Amino acid sequence: MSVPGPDLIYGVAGLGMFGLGLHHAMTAAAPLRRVLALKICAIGASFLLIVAAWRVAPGAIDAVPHALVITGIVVMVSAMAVALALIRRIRALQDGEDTQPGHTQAGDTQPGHTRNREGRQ
Amino acid sequence: MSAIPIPASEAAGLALMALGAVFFVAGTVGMLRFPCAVSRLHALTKADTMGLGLVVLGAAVMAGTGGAALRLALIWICVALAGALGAQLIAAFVRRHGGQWPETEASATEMPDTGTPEVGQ
Amino acid sequence: MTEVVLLPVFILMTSLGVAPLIFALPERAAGWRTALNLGAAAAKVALVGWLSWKVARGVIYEVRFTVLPGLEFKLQADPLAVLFIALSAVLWLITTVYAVGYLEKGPHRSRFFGFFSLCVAATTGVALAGNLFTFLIFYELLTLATYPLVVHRGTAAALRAGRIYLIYTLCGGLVLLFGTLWLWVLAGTTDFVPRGVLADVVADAPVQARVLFFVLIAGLGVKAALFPLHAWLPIAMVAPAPVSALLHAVAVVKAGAFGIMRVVYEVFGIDTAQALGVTAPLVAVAAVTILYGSVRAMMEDDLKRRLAFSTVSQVSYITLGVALASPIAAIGALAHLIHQGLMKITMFLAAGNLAEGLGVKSVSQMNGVGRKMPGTMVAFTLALLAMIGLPPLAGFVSKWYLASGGLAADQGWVIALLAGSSLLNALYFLPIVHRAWFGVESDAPARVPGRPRIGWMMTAPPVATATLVLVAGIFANAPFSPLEWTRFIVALEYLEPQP
Amino acid sequence: MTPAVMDGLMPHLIDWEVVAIMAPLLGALAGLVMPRAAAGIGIAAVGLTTLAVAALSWAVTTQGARMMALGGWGAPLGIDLRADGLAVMMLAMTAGVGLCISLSALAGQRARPAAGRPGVFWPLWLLLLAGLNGAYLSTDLFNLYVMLEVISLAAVGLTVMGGGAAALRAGFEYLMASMLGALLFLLAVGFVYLRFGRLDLMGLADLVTPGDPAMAGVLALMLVGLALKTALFPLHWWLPAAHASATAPASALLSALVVKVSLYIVLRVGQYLVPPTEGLVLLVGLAGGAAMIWGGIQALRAERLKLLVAWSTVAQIGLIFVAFARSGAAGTAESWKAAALLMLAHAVAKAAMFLAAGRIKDEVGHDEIARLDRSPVRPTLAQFTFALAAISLIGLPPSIGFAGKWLLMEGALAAGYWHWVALTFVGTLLSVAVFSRVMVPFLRFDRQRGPVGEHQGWALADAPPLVLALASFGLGLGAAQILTMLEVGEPFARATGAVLGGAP
Amino acid sequence: MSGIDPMLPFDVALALALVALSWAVLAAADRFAMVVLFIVLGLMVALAWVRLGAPDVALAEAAIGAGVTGALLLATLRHLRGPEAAPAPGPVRWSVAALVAGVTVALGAVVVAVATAPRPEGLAGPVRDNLPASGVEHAVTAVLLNFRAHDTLMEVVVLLIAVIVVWAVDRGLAAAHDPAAGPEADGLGPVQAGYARLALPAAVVLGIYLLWAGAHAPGGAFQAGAVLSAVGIMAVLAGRWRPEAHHRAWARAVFGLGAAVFVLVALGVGLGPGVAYEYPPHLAKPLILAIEAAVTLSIAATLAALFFGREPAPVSRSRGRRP
Repeated sequence: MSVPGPDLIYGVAGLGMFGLGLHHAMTAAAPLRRVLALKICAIGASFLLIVAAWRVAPGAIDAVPHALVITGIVVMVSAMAVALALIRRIRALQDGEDTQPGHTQAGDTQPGHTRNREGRQ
Repeated sequence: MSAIPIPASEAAGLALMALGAVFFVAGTVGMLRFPCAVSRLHALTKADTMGLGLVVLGAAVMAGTGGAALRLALIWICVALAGALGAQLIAAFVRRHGGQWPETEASATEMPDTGTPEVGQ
Repeated sequence: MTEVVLLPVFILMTSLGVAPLIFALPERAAGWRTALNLGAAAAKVALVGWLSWKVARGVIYEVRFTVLPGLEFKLQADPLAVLFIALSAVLWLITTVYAVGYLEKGPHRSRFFGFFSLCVAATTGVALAGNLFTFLIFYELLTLATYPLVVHRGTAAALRAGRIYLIYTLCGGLVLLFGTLWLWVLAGTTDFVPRGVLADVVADAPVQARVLFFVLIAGLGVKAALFPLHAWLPIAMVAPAPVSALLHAVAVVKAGAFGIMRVVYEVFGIDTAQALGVTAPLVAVAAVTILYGSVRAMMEDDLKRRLAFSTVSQVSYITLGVALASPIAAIGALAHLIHQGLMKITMFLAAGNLAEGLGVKSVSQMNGVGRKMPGTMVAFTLALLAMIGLPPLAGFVSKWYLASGGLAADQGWVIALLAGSSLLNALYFLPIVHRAWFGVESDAPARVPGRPRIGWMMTAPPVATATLVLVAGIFANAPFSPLEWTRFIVALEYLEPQP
Repeated sequence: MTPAVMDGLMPHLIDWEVVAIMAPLLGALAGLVMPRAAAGIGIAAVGLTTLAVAALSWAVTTQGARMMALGGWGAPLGIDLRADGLAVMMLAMTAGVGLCISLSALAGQRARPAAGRPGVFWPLWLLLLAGLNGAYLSTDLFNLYVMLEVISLAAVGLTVMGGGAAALRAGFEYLMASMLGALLFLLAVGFVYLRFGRLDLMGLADLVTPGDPAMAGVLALMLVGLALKTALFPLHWWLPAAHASATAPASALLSALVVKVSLYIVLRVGQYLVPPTEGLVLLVGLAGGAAMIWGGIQALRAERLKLLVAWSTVAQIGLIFVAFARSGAAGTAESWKAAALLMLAHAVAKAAMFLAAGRIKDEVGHDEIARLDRSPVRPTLAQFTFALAAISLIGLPPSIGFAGKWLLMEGALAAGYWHWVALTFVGTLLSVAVFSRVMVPFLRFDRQRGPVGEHQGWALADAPPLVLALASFGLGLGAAQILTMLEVGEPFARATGAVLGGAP
Repeated sequence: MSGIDPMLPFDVALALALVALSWAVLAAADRFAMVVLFIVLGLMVALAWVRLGAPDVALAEAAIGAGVTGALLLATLRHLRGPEAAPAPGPVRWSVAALVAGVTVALGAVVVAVATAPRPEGLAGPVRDNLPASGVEHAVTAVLLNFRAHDTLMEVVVLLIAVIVVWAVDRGLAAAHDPAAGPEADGLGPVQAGYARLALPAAVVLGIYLLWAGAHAPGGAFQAGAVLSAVGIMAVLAGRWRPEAHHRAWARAVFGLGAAVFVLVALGVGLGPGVAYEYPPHLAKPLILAIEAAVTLSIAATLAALFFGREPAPVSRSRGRRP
């Protein structure tokens, strides 16, 4: 086995992160931990693409995987934002602090009349 | 390492960076060893900003061109500003929690009795 | 020559097309609904008359279009189909009249008549099917259309009976589906061809052909109420009278028998089946069913259950005739298809009248009903006597041909079987006749107050069918009589000179 | 851009593929900016998309498969949109079923504006439609990944739009599962790029050597990811809660359309990338069989109507995978057609069933199966639609579900795989039991409080589900034409050698 | 072996650090520690991207992966007090997780097999040849906005969906948990205000520079969008600007702006001789820059809106977003 180049090191590290993230994403109890596990999986998958870009030729790096990973990052942040919003909403419903189950305003037609209590600060 | 001739500017740059690294190490040791939260803040902000200044200087020397030096300086200023703001906010948080970094995670995020909203940073 | 004229489609549409209209009619539009129903029924009888006149001329109508690559939806009006359509069209007209009277002020009548005409459409489709694939489509549609009728009353008992009915008939349908699929994979086609299509397949895979035969017969046997698969028929008697009359005496049960006929004659071909040796077990099963049905009928006190068990045994006459593999027996079987229909529907309509008019549901309560409802009881008695096999009536004709067919196929014991079953028929039908006319009249008043008066719409149909039984028996040799028509069909199947 | 004007004149000149993707996108943007007019814009956009898809399918059926290189760059560098028989069928299915669901949603929202939340439903549904059309036309692996993400997030949005705690929890679980599936797919895309340096399916099909162990691993990873997204048996835990707790039009969209994308991609991967090995096909078939049985059992135990319908989706997905695996690895060249037909059948019938269930819930007020017969209100038309849809899902003739099951069993019998035929029968019997459980309260009239009214519960919103239910019978009779359309662009000719199949 | 690669120790150290940090994040007991470790992990990954020769990705990872995501996580932490209520998934989930993790580890072997396989030449060649015709000098921006423009459009659509869903979901949330409650109360107004006065204008300039530099150097719409969203978040946190209810219509317009411009340009060029997305050569650069500017604005507004989560409710003194 020749001396492992950076592509093999980071490739295996990426796969390790993917395995870790995958396992915790499915078995973690805390919703926040599952969301982070997913992001770690995404990072692991991105490693493969960036390593593929690097392997092409050390001089001329291939730009396509870079664009793909940037797209992946933006997609991941929007998915996480939705997940975190859901976590906040579920927790608020659980704690019963929230006063209405979420569909008080009929779409966006009439101006909101959210009867949420005045902020406690 | 084979003794390849290193140009003077690179040698000076490397020396400055080595010095900067020493300050970083000092800052980290300070953070680990100092007893209370506020003193750890000192170690971090002051030592690391100084260390970064030296590294930036070394990089500017190695880079040689004025434009690069200006950009590196800009980086240093931004980090310094952010460090200062961060330190102020963390110090205010610590002061509100009676001088000690709250142990349990629950108390860390829940509103202290003084009713002042805490901004997690 | 096959003339691609859409006559079969028109016949099918008279009931299939009318159903959605009836569904859409609001409940109170009774007038419209009755007009629509009777109009459709009359139109269908007229069209069938025209069709039989043309088919008698040798014209074969055919409509086909491909549903799946290599598979066609094919409607074909050959003489065998016309026989069955004629029966269902005439009896549908009569039963509609009866149903209108029977369900005078009941709930959900639009739904009832909608599914009623859907069911007749399915029966017509079963008759007109040109290949086993189309037959299967209408066979399943028949199940789905009859289920809401069986559970029409909506009571827990009706729904429980409906569930059993559905389990039996749907499983039968799925077994038939498997059989059709296997036939298609083996023979490459599911078409009904007078001499059968499986001659070459039987040659190279006799075992598979034999198993395929029994799978198909099992699938059809459920609806033909063969012995182990008949249990749903008595249970489904919980349905209203017109339903049990038309469906369980004519449509559903006859569809099964008709399917067996198609499989034996036009999928396997009678001589291939005989060569394969599958007809013998079929005869045995038919015989067992005949005896079993009669014995159970004797033990039943409830009138409709007794009639149901008698249907189980009577339908097996047809299967017996088909499986006896002799032209005369075949004539007997086909004739019995018609005659049994006429007789049985008279009995069920009469039983309906008794239940509605006098609240008489079991045989033991029938003392002296003859005087209370003379018209119905005359028709009822006539049908009973015909069923037993008294000479001038229709029952005797078909039994006579079945017996002589058995003799021709040197199956002597068939005569003994028929004689025995006639005796059994007598044993469970004559007490009814006796009680009705000579029974000591209990103090029950002539008309039970609160019971609706039995209008003409409920007494005329059984009388009409009873006269048909009489006519079919006496004028058996008339040009368009059922017997004559069956000779014409059998000639086609066997292509031998008239016996 | 005036696609409508030049509709019939020069179908081949207009890039209908681009219109099919961009029209719903523009509609969504307009709906977002003007929430009050969201419903009107929504219906117009869906209508326009249906028109574009109709023109596209006319062009493909008459002139054969169409390939379009976006930006003019060509396969390896740019992204190509290809419309062949399979893609066009899926597009037509999505457009047709989507139009009916939109009309039903419109009628529903007019009756109950608060629950329908038009301001959120229409933009999300149109973005979902853009994602679906994009996925069916795309031939690039990473583009498929991004389309899967668009569809997943929009679907989660539709799930949680209902607002209840159950909907939110189910939505979160759905999001986690579909993100995980997408990431497994992304990892597989990474491997493919690491191995071959290109991402376009058509190009990869020539580079891939069938026996390659690496590609077998990649295919396994993709299958696991896609199975998670389409809720194949062991990975189905998220589907019932998500589809049952969403609002009626949303759950119809989820169950009928969203689940199909991953199935479509499984077909494409099996066709272009690497033909599945015997073991993998058997595994997929067994998982499908287990899904049919487990889905059936759970549906029997479900108390609520929508939960029962959701569990029957799990069972039907299993059936579609059994159809794909029916005649072994060599037979997949023919089996995919049975799977495609069953997908169409399930989409049409399930959309009708969910809309009908929604109607019943609106009229009766609750959807607990046991107490359905207690209310005097009987939405007879919705119940009739539910029954028709059930007939197609069970697979009784002459529905298209029957045509699909016939193809499945015929191929299995011809290939001598009897176990798949037996499994299908068990599945059919289970679904008969499940749906007859719902029919009994419909036909029971001895326990309701008060007399049953005259034709109660009929409304305009009943029309779309009835049209869909009747369509599943019309399509059943026209199955031969659909199969010929699937042949256009012979999607599966290249993948596997011997074409097995008993069809003469 | 031409001697030990000088970067080998660094690579091994960084790879180990990454895996260790991932394990630490997933195993951390304390939610706050988990989030902080996650942000550190984000930065280390950005470092790894730089090492592997992907500056654009490093910028995006640091700005969006670590920055905005970290801010989102911290904003969510305020709601998650007390013990976890969610039940742990059942044994079935564990077995399935083991199975699926097994599939991934098995693919480790595939990586080794692939590593030793011949290196594919990838798409570096076609990108290099077509770069002059793409209208921009920087390869990544050319791929993002010209060669694979369809992907990028759909990516902007994903962001749009996210903000629609978040606004739909968060509608009912009480304003009490509004992270942007404003700093005056804890007496840090002047510090934050001072910082804001100094840093925000510089950050805006930096954002626009990033957008412009994208044409010929690492940078581009997404990185610039992230920086501008940070400016927006800081402006509202520091109380410099307060979004009101009537801003809602404007906000929706800006969210959709990026996708709308992209679609109209893609279809517009499609009307002409070429196919959709085929920018005429001489117009390529201005068109791409126009698209990038619109996309940057949309991303900035969307990411800031995602941070604050709820629509600016009209009644109470609640906070909204918008730079």
